[in-house]
Amino acid sequence: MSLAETASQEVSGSTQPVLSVRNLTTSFKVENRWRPVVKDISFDVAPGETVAIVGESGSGKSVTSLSIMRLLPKNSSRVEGSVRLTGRELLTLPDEQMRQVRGNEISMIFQEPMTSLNPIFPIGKQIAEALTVHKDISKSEARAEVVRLLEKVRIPNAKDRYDEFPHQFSGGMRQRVMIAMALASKPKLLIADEPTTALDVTIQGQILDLIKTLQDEEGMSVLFITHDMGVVAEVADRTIVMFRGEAVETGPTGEIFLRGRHPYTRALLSAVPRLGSMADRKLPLRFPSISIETGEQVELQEVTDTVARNKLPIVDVRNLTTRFDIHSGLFGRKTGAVHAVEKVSFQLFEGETLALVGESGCGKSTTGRSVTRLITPTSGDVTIDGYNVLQLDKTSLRSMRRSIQMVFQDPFASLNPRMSIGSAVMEPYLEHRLGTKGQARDKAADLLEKVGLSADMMGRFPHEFSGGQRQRIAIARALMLDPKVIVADEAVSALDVSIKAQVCNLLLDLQQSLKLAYLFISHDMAVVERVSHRVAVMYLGEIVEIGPRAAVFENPQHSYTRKLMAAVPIPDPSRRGIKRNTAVDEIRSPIRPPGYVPPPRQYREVSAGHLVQVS
Amino acid sequence: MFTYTLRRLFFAIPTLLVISFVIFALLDLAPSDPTGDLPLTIPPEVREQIRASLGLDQTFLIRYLKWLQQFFVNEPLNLLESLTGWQFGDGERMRVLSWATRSPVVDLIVQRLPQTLWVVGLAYLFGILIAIPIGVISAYKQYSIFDQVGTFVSMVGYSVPTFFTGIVMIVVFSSYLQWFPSVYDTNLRVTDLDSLWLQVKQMAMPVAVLALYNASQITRFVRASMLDNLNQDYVRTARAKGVKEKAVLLVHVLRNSLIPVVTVVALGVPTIFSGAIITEQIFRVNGLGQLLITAVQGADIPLVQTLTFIFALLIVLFNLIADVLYGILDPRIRYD
Amino acid sequence: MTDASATAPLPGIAPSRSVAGDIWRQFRAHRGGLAGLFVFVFIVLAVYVGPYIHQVAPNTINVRERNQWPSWAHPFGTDNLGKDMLAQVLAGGRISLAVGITAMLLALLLGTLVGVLSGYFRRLDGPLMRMTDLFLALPLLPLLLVILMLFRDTLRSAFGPETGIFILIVFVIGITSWMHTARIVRGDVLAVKSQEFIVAAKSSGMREHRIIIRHVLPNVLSSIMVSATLGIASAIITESALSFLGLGFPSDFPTWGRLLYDGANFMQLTPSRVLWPGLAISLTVLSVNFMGDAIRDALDPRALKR
Amino acid sequence: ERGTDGELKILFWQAVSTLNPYLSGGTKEVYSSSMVIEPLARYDEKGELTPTLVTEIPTADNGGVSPDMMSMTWKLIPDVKWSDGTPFTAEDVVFTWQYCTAPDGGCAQAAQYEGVKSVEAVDPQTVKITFSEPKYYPYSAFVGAQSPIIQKAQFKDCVGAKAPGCTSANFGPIGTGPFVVKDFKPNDVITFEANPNYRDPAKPAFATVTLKGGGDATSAARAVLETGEFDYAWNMQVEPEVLATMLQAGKGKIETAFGTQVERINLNWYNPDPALGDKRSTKEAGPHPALSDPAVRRALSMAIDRTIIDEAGYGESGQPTCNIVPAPDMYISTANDWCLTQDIEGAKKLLDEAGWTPGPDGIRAKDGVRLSFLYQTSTNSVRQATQELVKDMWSQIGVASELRNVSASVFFGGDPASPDTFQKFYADVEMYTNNFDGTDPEKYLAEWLCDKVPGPENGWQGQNIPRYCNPEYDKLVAELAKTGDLGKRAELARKANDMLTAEGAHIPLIHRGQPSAVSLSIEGLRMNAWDSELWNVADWSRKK
Ligand SMILES: Nc1ncnc2c1ncn2[C@@H]1O[C@H](COP(=O)(O)OP(=O)(O)OP(=O)(O)O)[C@@H](O)[C@H]1O
Ligand SMILES: Nc1ncnc2c1ncn2[C@@H]1O[C@H](COP(=O)(O)OP(=O)(O)OP(=O)(O)O)[C@@H](O)[C@H]1O
Ligand SMILES: [Mg+2]
Ligand SMILES: [Mg+2]
Repeated sequence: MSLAETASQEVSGSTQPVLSVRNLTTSFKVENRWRPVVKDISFDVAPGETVAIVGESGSGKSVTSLSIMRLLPKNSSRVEGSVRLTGRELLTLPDEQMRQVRGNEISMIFQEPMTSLNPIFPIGKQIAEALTVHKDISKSEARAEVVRLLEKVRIPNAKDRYDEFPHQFSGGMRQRVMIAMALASKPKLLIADEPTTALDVTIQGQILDLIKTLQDEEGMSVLFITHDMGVVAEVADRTIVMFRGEAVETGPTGEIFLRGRHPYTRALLSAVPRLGSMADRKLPLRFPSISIETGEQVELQEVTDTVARNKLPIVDVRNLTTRFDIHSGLFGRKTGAVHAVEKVSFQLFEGETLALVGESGCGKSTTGRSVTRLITPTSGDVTIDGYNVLQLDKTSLRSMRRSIQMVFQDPFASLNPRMSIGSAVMEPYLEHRLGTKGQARDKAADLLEKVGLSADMMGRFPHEFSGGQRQRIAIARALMLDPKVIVADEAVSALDVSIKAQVCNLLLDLQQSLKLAYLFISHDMAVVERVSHRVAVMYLGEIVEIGPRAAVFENPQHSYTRKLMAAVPIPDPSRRGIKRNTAVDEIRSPIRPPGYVPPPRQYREVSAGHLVQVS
Repeated sequence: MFTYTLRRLFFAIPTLLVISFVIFALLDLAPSDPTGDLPLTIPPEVREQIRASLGLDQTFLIRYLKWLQQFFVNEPLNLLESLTGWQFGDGERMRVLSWATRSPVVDLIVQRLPQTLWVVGLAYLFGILIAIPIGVISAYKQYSIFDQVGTFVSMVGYSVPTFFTGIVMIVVFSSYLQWFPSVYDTNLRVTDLDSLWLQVKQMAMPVAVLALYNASQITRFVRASMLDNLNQDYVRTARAKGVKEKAVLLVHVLRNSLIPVVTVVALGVPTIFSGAIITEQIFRVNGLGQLLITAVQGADIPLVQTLTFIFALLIVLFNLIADVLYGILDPRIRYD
Repeated sequence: MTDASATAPLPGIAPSRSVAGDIWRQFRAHRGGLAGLFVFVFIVLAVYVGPYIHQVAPNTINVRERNQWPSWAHPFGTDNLGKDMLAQVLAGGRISLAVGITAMLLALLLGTLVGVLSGYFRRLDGPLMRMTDLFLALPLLPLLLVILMLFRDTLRSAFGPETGIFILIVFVIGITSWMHTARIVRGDVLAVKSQEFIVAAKSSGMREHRIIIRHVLPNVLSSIMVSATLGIASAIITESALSFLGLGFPSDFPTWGRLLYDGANFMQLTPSRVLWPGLAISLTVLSVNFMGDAIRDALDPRALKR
Repeated sequence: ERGTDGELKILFWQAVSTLNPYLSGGTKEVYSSSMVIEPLARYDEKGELTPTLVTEIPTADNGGVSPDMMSMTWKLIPDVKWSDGTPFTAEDVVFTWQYCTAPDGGCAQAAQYEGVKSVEAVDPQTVKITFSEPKYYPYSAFVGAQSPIIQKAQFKDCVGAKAPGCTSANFGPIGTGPFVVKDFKPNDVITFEANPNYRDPAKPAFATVTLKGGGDATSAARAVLETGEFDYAWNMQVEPEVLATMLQAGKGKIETAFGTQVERINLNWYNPDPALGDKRSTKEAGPHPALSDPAVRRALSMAIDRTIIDEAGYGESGQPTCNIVPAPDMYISTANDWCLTQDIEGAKKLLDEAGWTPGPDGIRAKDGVRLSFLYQTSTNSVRQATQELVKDMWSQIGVASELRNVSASVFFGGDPASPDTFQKFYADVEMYTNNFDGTDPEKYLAEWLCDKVPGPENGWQGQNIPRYCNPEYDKLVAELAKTGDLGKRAELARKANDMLTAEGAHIPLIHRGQPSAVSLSIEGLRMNAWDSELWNVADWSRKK
């Protein structure tokens, strides 16, 4: 237990807590029945303290925070129990007084930085609004204050950006704007509902740092909601674990990490990927799986070497370049191009997993789509399973597609909401006329079993499944054509930790049994470390470092690779409070003027197969 | 944004040429004839002469090219002359002449514009002004009594044809109550309070009929758009800031909801110029709609061609304006 | 491999159901929609079954009994030629409903086709949308005259006078009212097209037309449905406009719009002449609109989502 | 006293598009311009010629018409002034003739000057018209509202192809009539003022006239009869019972003038079968399979109860007739009055005897030819009601009919490309109204001559719409053209009329009047069917 933790507990013992929640139960009216979603939760937040609520998706974390703010729809929700803010009961407060509390004494940051800002107002105005609704200050004063706040959250050029619109900001900057807005009136309590989930590792690091710093400066309390144990370890003094609407465990963060008693807590912890945990392994490793009911660890199956390096590579990419032209002016002249992928070369062997890592916008997805020719690349050579991909006509392109399949990031968007999963899975098979309907059904049933679902679910629709289940369905669909390669574009990024572990394990299983090759696109370094054989680091459309996983992770050579690793949160509460001091710089733009010739790149071989860009 | 607009304008030209050609060809195919209105006592030889004097004996292509020149060169020059007082050339330009009145088509249109704008335009405006609050409240109180009644009234307004509402109004307000005149006086000049009052009285019924119809449609759009936006995350953000409910609704949600509505409204503006044919006819507001319908019925082809083409022009233009407005209102769409 | 949540039923999930059942359940929850359905079914039944109960031919002329107020013999009164109004409203309903529904279907078909093509294929977008503009600008009346001139006799000889005119009218209304549907559908297709399941379908090697049919169309269905409900209303009203321009059905063929128009001048003499057709149109439109609302709610993916 | 009765408000539901009747020829233009420009002589309400700008009507008796019928001389009233104050002279009369006969001018009233060889100004007060052949009825040029005199000074640069371009002259002709145009909004509203130079210093009583256009007949009637907003509304084609309801408001009355308009059903003597393609309704198509039978033609007429049609569609403004020349009195024939009473049984018997026997569906047929007719007319609510009534009556004798109505601008438009014109007559029977100008039916009766049958060779422009052809009839008409004596002319005209009806070229239905709605406060109005209805607007005044 660290010093800071003890201190905060002492404080909470002597003074009144800022927020005191007792027996909070929230129900929603569903089909004319009241269904409780949050059941009988109690906790306190002391002044200056950070309390984290963790739990899987749908466990009621957001509903808890919205109940405290009384922001749930009035006629379809019911909140019972007591919520006290410095002793004042909030649940029975008249609406007008509650409004005064919101944004003034309690502020909130939401999960989705992309949609939480009003798209048609300048960000400065939106922050200023938070000031003017509660305080009687002049316009110019408000403006000055907003600029100060923007500077505080490290928005470069704060003065000039006052009048810019949310869409002109990157996700990370928007989240910082949200923070500035929440801090505007110096609240006693900040509720941060998954403020970093939607962001990149590097940006996430910046935001976490920022919240910590600001908390130190302003001395406010924070209620931090997340499902990422790594984040919890970094920020929280105390932690509440929620499971299906109930708080199953509460305690200081260190306690929870070391001696979590509830099986769910243990399951959650075991699934957290830790960077560096694979120190002396060559092969990928399954995530340990823990039964939520019993808390028992299920035996880990060792992964065998599946890579067939002696054969020809199944995917061979040489100097792949994809650019998107930018047209502007009266006659739509080309005024530049997004160099999304620039001279990328790599090989992928049967049974191998090559991970593509890098921050958002660096060209990972474009690479994946160019290889499958969903996007027509500008130049280069791609050979898949003997097909010269870039030269195929329409029919052979279709048959080539049988060899390479994709799995996408968003499990909610990648299945047609109006199609039963049975037909969704059978569809590619039937489309390629590989067999009769009956055969398709048998095969689909078989694959669904293989990905851990049951065949009698075929008549159901996507909305009846959880995110993890949907991702399994998407994998089953990809397998329907017996592909040799699967491009998994952020296939696990949107999933809960525990589900993420399951899906990763599934992918490893399938690789074992079907000798699949994966192009595994991800920005999650910890996951990449566990599942891949080789890793390629991309930056601004180029591969800056590529090599066997162990070599790249243990001996990162390129500065960008190092930065990427430094940003990964470490699930170790004892390191809490230590800032990484990641630089707050924005991603550079890959837009180049027309006629731009990229400089020739040289690679240095560090060790066998480990190449680093040098110039 | 600017170059984008310019480019769109530029591409509109070939579109318009094609449209004008199609309109021209279509009307040429139509079997109606300008001499159809004349009494049967006028013998066929005379009819033939009349047709010849209208230029109907020329080939289709020549008439089309002539019209193009008249419409795109001569008329704009004339307009410029009358506006600035400058003289271009000798002023002896062929103008697009209406067959029925033998007067320049453009003059006719200019003559009709005021009453069309006053009555149809005002009705459109009123329609919008009525529709927005009703739509907003209906959406905010979805499924409340207000919403249900609003929906009912707007549906009735939409489904009862204007020829019916118009006659009911005349019977009630002109015949029985004698409150409003049933015939619109296009000669009335508003010079003082009394004449203003007369003007208001004679506009009351046609405007009411049309405004009801317009409002019923726009309300549906406002309501749907409000409903879409009320569920957005940024609304929750605004509430979490402690913004007053009224401000949330009127500043945050309404502004966003109006974006799609603005396009709908902008695209509806050309219909003002095409006039509300039936309503104009019933109340004898001799505006552009009435001009068009008499021209069609009397087979006054140059007038129909020109009016229709102007209408097409407006549609293309307002399509563009809608796009530009969209860009202005929604910073996300701003190009360049 | 074990997975606790995969095989155990998820909380709050009922056993597998059909989409149709789902939609019907959602539909039922919408009171207005249910009422609309009742009224609509009632109207349809009335116009098709009614004539067996009220056995008066709609075009029996009896000049001696003209302009009568409602009575037992003529529950809706008579018109100025002494024709029974109830029989005419019933007969008119058959035609108006048939015209309304088929014209709406045609407009829908065209609108959806154009909308989907222009939304899905970028290259077609410009030309198709300009064509939409053109159709918006076309003057209806001359267009009608041309169409009548070109096709009436052919259709008349092929299908007989009534069906011929019916086809013509439906066609005319159809091709002049698809533009709004096209615009709306295009917008929706653009939104759907960018979703990942479309990319997924493409990457599995599906052909474009199959993607459109299986993935795009079902997802723009709800806005098509809304256009459909509005379409019926405007088709019924447009038909009446055609009738009084003399371009519609023969004059001894009652339709609701025509009855309303003809009756308008007799409003003071026999108000029942306008009351009933007017009511019939309004009720149909109203009920169809409420049904449309309910269907849209029922098809809303947000409602389908957990 | 001139200008003491304030404003007169007139409503024309078909709006006026120009005030130059030479360029339009539409009734509404002719009527409205008659308030401004005047002919030399006009017809009064009894159809008799009265001098307007001349001292007397030239006749053979007073020497105004030469004995060889080759020329006539008009004597103008001295000191008549145009409304701009300049004197009205014989030069203006000559110019009017030149204006209308100039090539490329498209003069709509050219027919009025047909047969005129020259017009000369003998002196400023005398005009001499020379004909190219003897004219037994010479009162056409400069007579009636169709051929008023226009001012030379105003129109001299508007002759021939330049005529349409003179917008301001066409919209505001200077005239000798009681009113001057103050403002003209084409197709909308015209404002007139009393003419300060009008030859009768006491007239007109009204200071201004507003002539509003547009809308429909029913609402026009309402504006006069019910709301009282207007004083006069023209052409009240409204169902009689609707008018009756409006009349109860007690603000106005209906005045009807009977001219020569007869609503008739033309029977097609040629075969219009669509299978014949372009040949249909022409001589090559051959005779109509059913209508060529005189018994069928007669039976169709016998089955019609004209009284009911009159009652339902026309009321006071129409009367049943069996003649195609229904007026003036001396031309009225009674030979066909059998058709005035409906005779269903007789018609049935006639058909039975002719071998047309009812089939299983009740429709009569003979040799595979069914009595089933396509019945077309122009779009107009009264015509559609009549169609329905006739269909009903014919169905009682086992004749089926299919109704069709065609937009008036197409039906009467004469476009040779359109299948729907009344001239093409691609139908078995068709219904419309026709009449003749003035009081003399000679030219009118000549329409049924054999060589006037419309067909492709004359661009479908013939006026013998029923395709009736009888050499006897042709002879009769030729004789009429050569007869000068009025009594004799009347007898020949009656004979021609009887022949047409008896042979069944057409079925006359209703002698239509011209009903107008007039406010009870208007005095001095005399309804006139032979000339403009506004012919004596100078005499109108408001009841005090
Ligand atoms: N407005 C609502 N009406 C009905 N049910 C709701 C509503 N909002 C949330 N729920 C339900 O409440 C449960 C808890 O939702 P909540 O958003 O709190 O989960 P969470 O823990 O925040 O999950 P995530 O990590 O995905 O954000 C879910 O089952 C959700 O479906
Ligand atoms: N269709 C396109 N047109 C223009 N630019 C594009 C297009 N698709 C992608 N880009 C640009 O190409 C660059 C690389 O995008 P890509 O989607 O490949 O990044 P990514 O590494 O997958 O990022 P993320 O982690 O956010 O998915 C970005 O700058 C993006 O804006
Ligand atoms: Mg949440
Ligand atoms: Mg990506």
